[in-house]
Amino acid sequence: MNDMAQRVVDPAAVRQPRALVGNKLTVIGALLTMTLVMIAVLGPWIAPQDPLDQSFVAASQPPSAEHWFGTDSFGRDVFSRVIIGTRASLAIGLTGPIMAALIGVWAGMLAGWFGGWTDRLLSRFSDLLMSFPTLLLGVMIAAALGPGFQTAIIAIAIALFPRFLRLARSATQVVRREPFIDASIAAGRGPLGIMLRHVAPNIAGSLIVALSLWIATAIRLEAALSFLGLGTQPPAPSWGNMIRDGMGDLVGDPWPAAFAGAAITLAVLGFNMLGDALRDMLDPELDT
Amino acid sequence: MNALLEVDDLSVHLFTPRGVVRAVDGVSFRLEAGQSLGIVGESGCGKTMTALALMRLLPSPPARIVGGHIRFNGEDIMDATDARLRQLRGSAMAMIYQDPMTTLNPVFSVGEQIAEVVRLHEHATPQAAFARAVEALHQVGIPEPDRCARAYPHQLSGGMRQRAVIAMALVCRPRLLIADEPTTALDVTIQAQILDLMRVLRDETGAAIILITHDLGVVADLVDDVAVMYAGSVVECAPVADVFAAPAHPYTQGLLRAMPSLERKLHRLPTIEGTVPSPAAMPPGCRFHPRCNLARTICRDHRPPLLGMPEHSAACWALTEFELSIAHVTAA
Amino acid sequence: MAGYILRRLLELIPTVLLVLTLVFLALRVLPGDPAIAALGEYATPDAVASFRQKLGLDQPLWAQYLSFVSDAVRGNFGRSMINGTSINALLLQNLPYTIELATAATLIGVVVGIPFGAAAAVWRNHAPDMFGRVFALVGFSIPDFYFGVLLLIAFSLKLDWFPMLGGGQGLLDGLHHLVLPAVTLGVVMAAFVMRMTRSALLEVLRRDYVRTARGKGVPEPWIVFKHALRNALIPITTGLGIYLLTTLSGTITVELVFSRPGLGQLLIGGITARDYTMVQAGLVVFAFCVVLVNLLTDLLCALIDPRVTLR
Amino acid sequence: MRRDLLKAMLGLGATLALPRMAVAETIARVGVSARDLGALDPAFGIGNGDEFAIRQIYNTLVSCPDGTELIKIDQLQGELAETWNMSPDARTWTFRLRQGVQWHKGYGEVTSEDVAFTLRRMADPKIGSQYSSNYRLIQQIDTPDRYTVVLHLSAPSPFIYATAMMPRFGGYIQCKKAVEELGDKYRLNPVGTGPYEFVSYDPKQRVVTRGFEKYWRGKPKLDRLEVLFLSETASRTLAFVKGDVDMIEGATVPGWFPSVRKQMPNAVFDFGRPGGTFTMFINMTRKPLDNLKVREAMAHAVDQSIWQGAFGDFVEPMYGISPQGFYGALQKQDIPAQDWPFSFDPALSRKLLAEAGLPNGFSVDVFISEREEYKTNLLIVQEQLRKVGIQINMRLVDHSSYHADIRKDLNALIIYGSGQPPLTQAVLNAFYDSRAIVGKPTHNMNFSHFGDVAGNVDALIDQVNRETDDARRIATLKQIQFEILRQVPVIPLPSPAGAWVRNPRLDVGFPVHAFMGTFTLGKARLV
Repeated sequence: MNDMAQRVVDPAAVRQPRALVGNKLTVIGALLTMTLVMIAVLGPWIAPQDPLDQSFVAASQPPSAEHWFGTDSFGRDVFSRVIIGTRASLAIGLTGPIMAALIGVWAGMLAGWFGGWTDRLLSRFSDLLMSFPTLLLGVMIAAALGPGFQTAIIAIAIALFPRFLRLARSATQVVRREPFIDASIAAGRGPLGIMLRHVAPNIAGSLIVALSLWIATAIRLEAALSFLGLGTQPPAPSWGNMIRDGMGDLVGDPWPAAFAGAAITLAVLGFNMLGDALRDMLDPELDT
Repeated sequence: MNALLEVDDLSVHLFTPRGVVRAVDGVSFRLEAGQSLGIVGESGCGKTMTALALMRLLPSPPARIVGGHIRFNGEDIMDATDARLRQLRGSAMAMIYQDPMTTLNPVFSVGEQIAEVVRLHEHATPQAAFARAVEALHQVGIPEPDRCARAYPHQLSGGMRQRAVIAMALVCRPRLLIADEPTTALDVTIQAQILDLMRVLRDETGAAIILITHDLGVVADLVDDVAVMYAGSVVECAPVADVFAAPAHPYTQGLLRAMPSLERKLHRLPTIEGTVPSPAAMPPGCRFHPRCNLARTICRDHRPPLLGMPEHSAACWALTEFELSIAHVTAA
Repeated sequence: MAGYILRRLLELIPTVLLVLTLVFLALRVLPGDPAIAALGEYATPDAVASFRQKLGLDQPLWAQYLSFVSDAVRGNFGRSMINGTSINALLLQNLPYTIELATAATLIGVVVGIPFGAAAAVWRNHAPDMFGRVFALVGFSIPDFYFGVLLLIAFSLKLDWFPMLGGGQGLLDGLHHLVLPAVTLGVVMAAFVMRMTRSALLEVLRRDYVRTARGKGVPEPWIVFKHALRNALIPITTGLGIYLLTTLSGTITVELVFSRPGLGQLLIGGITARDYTMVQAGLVVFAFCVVLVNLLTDLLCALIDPRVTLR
Repeated sequence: MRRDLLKAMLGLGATLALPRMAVAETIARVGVSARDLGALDPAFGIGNGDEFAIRQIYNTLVSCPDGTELIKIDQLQGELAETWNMSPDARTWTFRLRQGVQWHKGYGEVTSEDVAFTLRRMADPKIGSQYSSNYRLIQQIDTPDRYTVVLHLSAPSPFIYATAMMPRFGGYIQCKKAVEELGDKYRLNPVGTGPYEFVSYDPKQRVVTRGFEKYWRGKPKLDRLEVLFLSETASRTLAFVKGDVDMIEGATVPGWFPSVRKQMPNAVFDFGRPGGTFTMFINMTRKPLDNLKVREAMAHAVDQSIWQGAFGDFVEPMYGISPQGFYGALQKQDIPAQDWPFSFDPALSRKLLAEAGLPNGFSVDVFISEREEYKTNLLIVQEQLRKVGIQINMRLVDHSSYHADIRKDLNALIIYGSGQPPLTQAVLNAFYDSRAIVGKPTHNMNFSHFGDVAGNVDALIDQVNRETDDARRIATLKQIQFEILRQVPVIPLPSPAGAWVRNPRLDVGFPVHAFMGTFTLGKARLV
């Protein structure tokens, strides 16, 4: 009894989201991401000690009442550094993909809508970017601009830009053939108007899912970039550079790297769960 | 000698998040070997669910058989083990589906898919099985059957694919063939060819056929008896001639009146008022009573069983009181 | 079909040329100077001048570009600016290690990912599915270099089952060195493949031809692993192809942690030391690998799905 | 058609087997903190990795006694030179070579011709060796017979042997025939006379050498010596603790030494003293660093004992411009009790800043190399200056850019660590001579612009270089250092030792108190 009737009504408008709360994973994912964002925002006020304060007397200590997560090789409080580090890692983990999304989606929609030369040019450019390993991109940008906050963001944005472009392009190509698009063309709306009113909402579902999953990837990338010494610069903490510094003495004093690694895993876990849940709800077919 | 297939009081419910749907609600019918039965009804009346239940192919969540018995050759397949069911499916009973575009596996050649049935149920070498497949394709009238056997489903037309599906179903000489709207997805000319093919194959193989369709015309010249279903249960069951000549149930009468025919010049086709009740909100008593002009208080309160003669029965209280003339009494 | 492969490889030329130009310009823009990197911080100005002259760095940019491209097209990548070793030799010696690692990781990813994914799809919302999703989420979340060091400490330092350094010599020793790095990358890959297999299989199991197969009396395992999986392999292969590119990038950090030779090391070292010829050669090879991976994926899809024609 | 496609693809993915070399022999592995080899040619060797390998393959004319850094002329031990003497006016040096010393790979016996060729090659600007400035003093080289070399210097230099003839700064004697035959390939195919002969070089991996049978001090007990490039601290440490590597270069990461000691209690720590100079130069042309009071405030804010807490006995305080062990360096007792800019006194720092018109301090942008030893030192200085209101905005740059940019005078505070011959004169020539100011044609490493700004000691430096009387030379050196330090062009940081950690099973054959690049492992054996 498949529905042979043509879909004249715009499906995005009619689709009711299934109960979001029902899914266990969603709850955990949402909780995790919310707490992390909160920690990022309130960082400086809730960190018990100054993350930069060095005291070599108390260097490389295991977790204790005074230092919940122990101290690193400079004697700095790891717990405070993980909290303050949240802001750096999340900021990079969010800004990068969002920048990539803004540019990538527009480029993807243009390529998908107009096809022909624009499509071939943009796709060739995105394939080219895809052929650069992200970490190498980071190293080259760092060599040019110097390692740091902005390098990590640019490297991640460039790395994720092609993915958003391809996603938006294929989604646009599918949506473009639907009759409700012809209907709005007949109604005299220009291509940009149509893209905004019809194409964007229809790919919004898969975009939100992709964004949350790729934020998870971005946080992992920030960690890898910091591991190579290119991300957030000392003395400011970020999870990535905490692991890098902690790795030097992992057997003797594993705590800084252990807790930073756990923080990254939790953050990526949270966004992945959220992404999974959103995907199951909004767009079961999407695969990253 | 018991019948090839006896179905009594079969019930299938769908357990969906929005509540339980009684798709099939107490369906009973019998089928002798070599006989063929048409199950007719509008979309959503439960005819496909019934067919799938016979082969135990219901999609487990959300559908489940909640009651009744299905005896195939005396063996109740309700409590048949999975292994036993696998032996029956494809050899003793086989099924043809509605949309040939999606029925065949796109990544295997047609010949391979047919040969698989042979190798599953008969100990045959792959080459022998493939030869049987080519032979089966030939039997269903496909030109150059060996080329077609090596071809992939997307390389064949709709009609050819449906013939291949039929070949697959019949290759192991099943005793029962269930055809679920085999021609609905095909255009009219191909439809006729497929129906002729089924009639020829039925006579050659002696297989009993259950033909499920919403199109009364298709049923007319292929089946011996017809069961009309409405909202999950059988409302009338009779030889095909009687159903057309003297429909007993008001719903069947409505259906026949709604068929366009060349003889009568009508500018507006008569329809049955109201719509099919939604499965979640079934009316009490006889489910047709809200749309039935003969509806009485009894119809609203109690569901009518199949009344009347065994050969021609209908589930309608009106039957007893007005002794509608039953055409079968006169027919030999 | 050979024509198709040839055409795809020819298509490689414009991409590689584009990569060459982009890399050539990018490297020249970077601050820092190969002469300083080669001669050391104390190099006197005239030593630097003679070094630049010897390597032709003092010629105008376009001249350098032309000579570089003409050499590259003939497959001669010249010599490393820092210590003069022939780059072709360097690549021949180091590239196999990266290919080994990427292949091994992919094998682990597929061999672990697909069965687990299938199990998660068949027993949806039961034990295998739940366990599988948690494994996938965790596997997907741990940064690979961090996971690598944990493996190093556990299996190499404490248990001494595997060596800790280098890429090993010869087949057996090489494989012995390959295990931990391959597992590091393989686990992440397996998590990804598993999620893809699960969703692809769930999608396929809803299709009519699966019910047809059941209607033919085909046993359940055959249905999943023959009829359904073969169809599910199509989206899995394309997804795997794309993901393999991120794995190639992952080899860089893993090679660093395991002190393994490989393309990643050559490139990172090259950029840090401003070894232009090395980096240019390395990135061309990398672009070539990317195109090869895409080609392999398309060929694999054509093999699985008869509907795909190689035009 | 489909079948052959599958076969083709499987063939592509097969593992590539590499040549096998399984030989059961005593092998010692040394892990250095370097990403790759620069060169095995003594003229171009850079960094600890190259220096260590070159030292095992080559000999010099003279060297400090094994494992020590004793530099006076009467304390030296001869290597290729059997006897050596200096003319009273320190302008003519005569070396008599040891006889029968063989070159590696059958290049025959070492002669005075090889020594003359080496000294001329090192001085030649066209070759462009970074050490060429050390050889400019040699005006003429005579080889009266097969085993005698006489050097005539353009100016008296009582320490020419230290700067030109000793290990670590290019003083390795090379084989004339080999260099001319190998040409460009010589850079990676060294031919020396040392205890270990070059075997192979695996890029990014290691250099392999084997015991040289005909070594003039007797065949080494180690069959094979491998130098592994392990730049990643975590992997290098783990490999050492596990026993895969017998000796590794230390890491200037706080807490690293106690941690290794905890994991391997019987590990042997070889601290080479005196280590390198590690100082923070203040670019006195930048506001407000041109103000002496500001510089004094900075000096008073830095407490060298903090490094002791972080690194333990890996570092030792530096009172003057050169480490305590250097010839002519300031010692603890030379430091005046009061009115000394480098005494730790944060309160005085804040008072001086207020007097300089900066009551709430100032901030300064500084870039630093990402390498551990540079980054860690600036991090510690940054934290201490932050406490007196001086905010250092730190930006990490990669190592090559750092060294290129500081020579273009682009940085305000320049942390610089360099290995110098253990002579204060060498430090003066490199960092405090006005002719060595960055940006000038004869530039060396004078980042603070001392000489042009806030005083000049060029004349005194020339005088001490020519001074032949030992006592007067030391007195002048100390006077120069006081004159420089009063202007605070630099903040001395504790001097890190040349630190290596050894597995006790690798016995070097003598106690080690010198930098790893100064002695050979000729006597080493695996216990």
